Amino acid sequence: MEAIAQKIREAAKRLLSEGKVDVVIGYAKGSVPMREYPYFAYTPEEAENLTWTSFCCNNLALYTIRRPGRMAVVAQGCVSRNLVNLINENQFKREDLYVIGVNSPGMVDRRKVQALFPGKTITEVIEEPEHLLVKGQGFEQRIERKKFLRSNCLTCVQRNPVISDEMIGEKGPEGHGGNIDNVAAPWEKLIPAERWAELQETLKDCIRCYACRDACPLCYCHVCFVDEAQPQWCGKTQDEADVATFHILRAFHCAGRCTDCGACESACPQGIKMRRLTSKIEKDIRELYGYRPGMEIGATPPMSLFRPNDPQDFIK
Amino acid sequence: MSDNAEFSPRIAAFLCNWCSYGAADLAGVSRLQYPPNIQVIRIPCTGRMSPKFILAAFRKGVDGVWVSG
Amino acid sequence: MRNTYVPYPVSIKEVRVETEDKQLKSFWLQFLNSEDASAFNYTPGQFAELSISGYGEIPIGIASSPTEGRDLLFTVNKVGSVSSRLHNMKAGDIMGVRGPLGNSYPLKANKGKNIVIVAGGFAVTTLRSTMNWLLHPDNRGDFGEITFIYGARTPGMLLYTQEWTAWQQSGQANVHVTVDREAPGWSGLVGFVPTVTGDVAPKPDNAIALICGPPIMIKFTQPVFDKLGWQSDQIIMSLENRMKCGIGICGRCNVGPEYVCKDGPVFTKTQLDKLPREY
Amino acid sequence: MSQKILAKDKVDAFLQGLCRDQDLFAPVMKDGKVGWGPVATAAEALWEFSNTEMSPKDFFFPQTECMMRFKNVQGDPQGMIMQAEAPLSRPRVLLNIRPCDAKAFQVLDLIFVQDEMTNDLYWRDKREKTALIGLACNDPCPTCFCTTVGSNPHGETGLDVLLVDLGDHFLAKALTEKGEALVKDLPAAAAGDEGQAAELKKAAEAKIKGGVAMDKVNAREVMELYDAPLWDRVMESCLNCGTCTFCCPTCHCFDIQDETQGEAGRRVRNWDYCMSWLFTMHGTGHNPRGTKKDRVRQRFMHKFKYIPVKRGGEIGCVGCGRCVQLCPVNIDVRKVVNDMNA
Amino acid sequence: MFARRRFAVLKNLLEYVGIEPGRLHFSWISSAEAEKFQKTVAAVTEAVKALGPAQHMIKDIRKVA
Repeated sequence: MEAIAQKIREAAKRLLSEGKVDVVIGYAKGSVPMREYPYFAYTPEEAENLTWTSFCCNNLALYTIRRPGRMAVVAQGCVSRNLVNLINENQFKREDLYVIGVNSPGMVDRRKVQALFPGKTITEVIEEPEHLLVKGQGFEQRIERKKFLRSNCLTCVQRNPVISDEMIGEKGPEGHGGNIDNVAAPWEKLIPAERWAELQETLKDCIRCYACRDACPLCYCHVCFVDEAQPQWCGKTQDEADVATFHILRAFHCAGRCTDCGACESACPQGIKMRRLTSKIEKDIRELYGYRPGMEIGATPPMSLFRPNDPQDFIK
Repeated sequence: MSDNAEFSPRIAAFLCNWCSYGAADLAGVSRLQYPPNIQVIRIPCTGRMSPKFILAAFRKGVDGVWVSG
Repeated sequence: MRNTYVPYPVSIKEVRVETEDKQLKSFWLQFLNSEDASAFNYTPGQFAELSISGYGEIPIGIASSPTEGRDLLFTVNKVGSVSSRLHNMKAGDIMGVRGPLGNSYPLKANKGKNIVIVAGGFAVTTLRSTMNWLLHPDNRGDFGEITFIYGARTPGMLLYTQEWTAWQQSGQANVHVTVDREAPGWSGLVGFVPTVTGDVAPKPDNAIALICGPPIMIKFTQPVFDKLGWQSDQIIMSLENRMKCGIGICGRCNVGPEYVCKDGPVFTKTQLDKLPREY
Repeated sequence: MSQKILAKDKVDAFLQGLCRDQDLFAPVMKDGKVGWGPVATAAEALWEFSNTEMSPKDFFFPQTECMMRFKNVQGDPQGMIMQAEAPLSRPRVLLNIRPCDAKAFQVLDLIFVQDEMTNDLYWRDKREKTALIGLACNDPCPTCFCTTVGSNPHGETGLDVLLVDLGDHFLAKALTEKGEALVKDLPAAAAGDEGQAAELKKAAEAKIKGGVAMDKVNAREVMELYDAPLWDRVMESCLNCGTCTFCCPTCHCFDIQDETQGEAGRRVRNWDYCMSWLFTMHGTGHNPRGTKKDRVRQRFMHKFKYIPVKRGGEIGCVGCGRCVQLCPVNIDVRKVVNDMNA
Repeated sequence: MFARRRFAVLKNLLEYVGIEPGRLHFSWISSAEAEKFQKTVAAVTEAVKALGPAQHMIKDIRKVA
């Protein structure tokens, strides 16, 4: 991955020194292991800090929203899909955006790695082509990269960028073999009471920090529904009804827009699996309206469109 | 629960001003009898309906929600 | 030790619509328990949290003066859910008051001085309290000249008309009341508060100024005082920030190291110059 | 104060004694995460862990806390009068709390209890009824920086008892009257124990590598730090989420809301966070901290400048490193403070 | 018509999280169809009655938090 990182740096330096863009938005190495973070390079020197590792889990499309000037964004499949979404939703113009495309090898879930070493502190993770060398206080272990992918990366259908002005490295194969429909499947087999219990179990650790919402490039409303006070749609307590209201409505607001980038789950400090909700919606949108968000510039979002023959057997 | 004859559900009925609300009106004028469990909320169009309303209704304690255009 | 989050129960004694747009109403509140009334010791410039069960609390400046007796006067603008609910309440209804909160105008520390009061819009509330306190026979002799400058958009938006008319007539204070534009039936001053202040030209010698009004008024009044030779420590302002706890814990009214609810709302301009403009 | 020995095979008996008339909580392993939970035996509690993922502040300042109740009955205006919620019924012991977290409570004491008016009885009640038995850190994390913000892996501030793991037994140092009562039945410490604990303390301190420098931050005026250019870069990647404030042992901002359900009503307070756009929003639409930069700056300024200015030099951070670990975009407080100090 | 898509997705989602299918009803009734209105009210009431009281989204503020 270091070879790709080097090429990203070169591209960024070139773009910045030629004055083609004002900023290159990419990832930089975090101060703790497995926590690469969104980085903004304004000068060729700053571009030296850009990196590309197995832990580039934030969705950089988020930072293009309401950002003036010309920007270049390092984009793998999901990020590019969100950029397409934003262009389709008229959040910025295609001309203002320069996409540095990268094939995503699938990002690694730091929680899955951490779970191998319960209660222990990982101090360093070294990237190898197919492996990660995990080091900590008194232990060292080489693990197979693909076994620790984020669950959304496993079910990814678009590893290559949908749009790119420049491709770093080669385009790679699509898919990791997982099927997103399997995420919602276990719930779909349950009876209603069990489903509700399962929802509570999934959300029980939620601390209402809204990191999932704030990390999501879909959530750019000026005032989010949970913040609305007159009327107040959602209480602010830890009560399960309030927590459920937040997550249900948040998931619904992603309908027809969610690209399953996994930024919400990666951002969550409590490791909540909110994809169980969004993947169900992704599936419905695909099955009912044959739509995959962010795959094509100019596509009309499915929720602002209708066809006379849309399914309506649920309406009496 | 279903054998509980005492239970009288509260149902929030969101009715479109131009369709079902008119029908409700007509039903009233025609003296048609229907169960008294619904609480009618008139909305200017079914397009005004928001998922927030449905969850808000459940949060307020209704047992069912009926949206009719 | 008292739980200072629990409001004192009060009943609404009288409700009065104050302005022509009906957005401002005044409420006279009476304590249900007399021991609460004696515990509620306040001075002009302080505020209280008005509490309406089921709706919440709003911080409002106390418009009455302790020299007027035990009942409390609040004038409330209808903006949010609590104030809207309050506007629908009537005499006899029960609500809560929590306070008194915050510091107050430094009147006792400035005995012997001339006092200039500049008020804009409905920010006049705590200054009404101040005027009533200053003009009370017990206190009037402790101060020099009292100048009261007050402006509103239209005559119908002026609060406490009866009172400032009485102050004017008593000759105990120089009262200058202005409205933004000419209006039928209005024979008083016309013009914005900063202009009127410039015309009145209060002298800085042995004086303090209490300024309270919308940010735009303060912004333009400031240079007027500077020009007249006033120093920052003579200028005293009352801030307003969003509050919840009112006792310096919950953090939302934080301006730099200060909490507007506890260390304020009254600050001298000298203090404010050292703080971020987060108000 | 006395120094006692808690033999490792006597821990169960010791805990049983504690449980008799108190509720006992300790760090436990829950779904692969270290969190707080009730315990009765030594085996249920964790004895080797870095720290809990979330701070234990919710024992004293729950994320959702009912403050008062009222009755929402038509025709009964008296019902609308607020009644304060009952105080804690049983005393509690927090076992194996880390010294940094205990220190944080003492910082919060300065804020929750200031004088007759600013006197949070909800906080005080729980503080007074809770004893803290700390467990010294012999293995601080790479993200720990307690020694540079006035705390210590073997710190005693705020604790009633400090346990130091000496290998085959614990040294139990009673630090307050409350602590003395808890360990009164334990045997006295041996001669070498204190020296051994001091060695471990030195070793633990030495393990803390990164840290923050505060000298220039302390010397600078509020406005100099406020206007410093660093905030433009710090705020860039920030999501304005509440993670850092919610995991923080010293963040204490809250919101108060009224809720009604049928005839029941309550006034409840919930954690709130300065990163939220809504936090300072006025009813008029004016927002004193309207930009992301304002809000990000507020958190760091509050902890490292405003609290020290206001509370006699006490820093609003204990160096637990939780926010460093949990921030979704890796905003490292150590880097920010060092930039402030640059 | 746009609403139809919203409802379809929402209904699926609510059923997915455990709100019983019979709690949420949609219908098209024109202003002339008073009889359909009458029948639908009866049907909706019956369906909800069969499910008993809804509990999920109601927060119990009486419990000690």
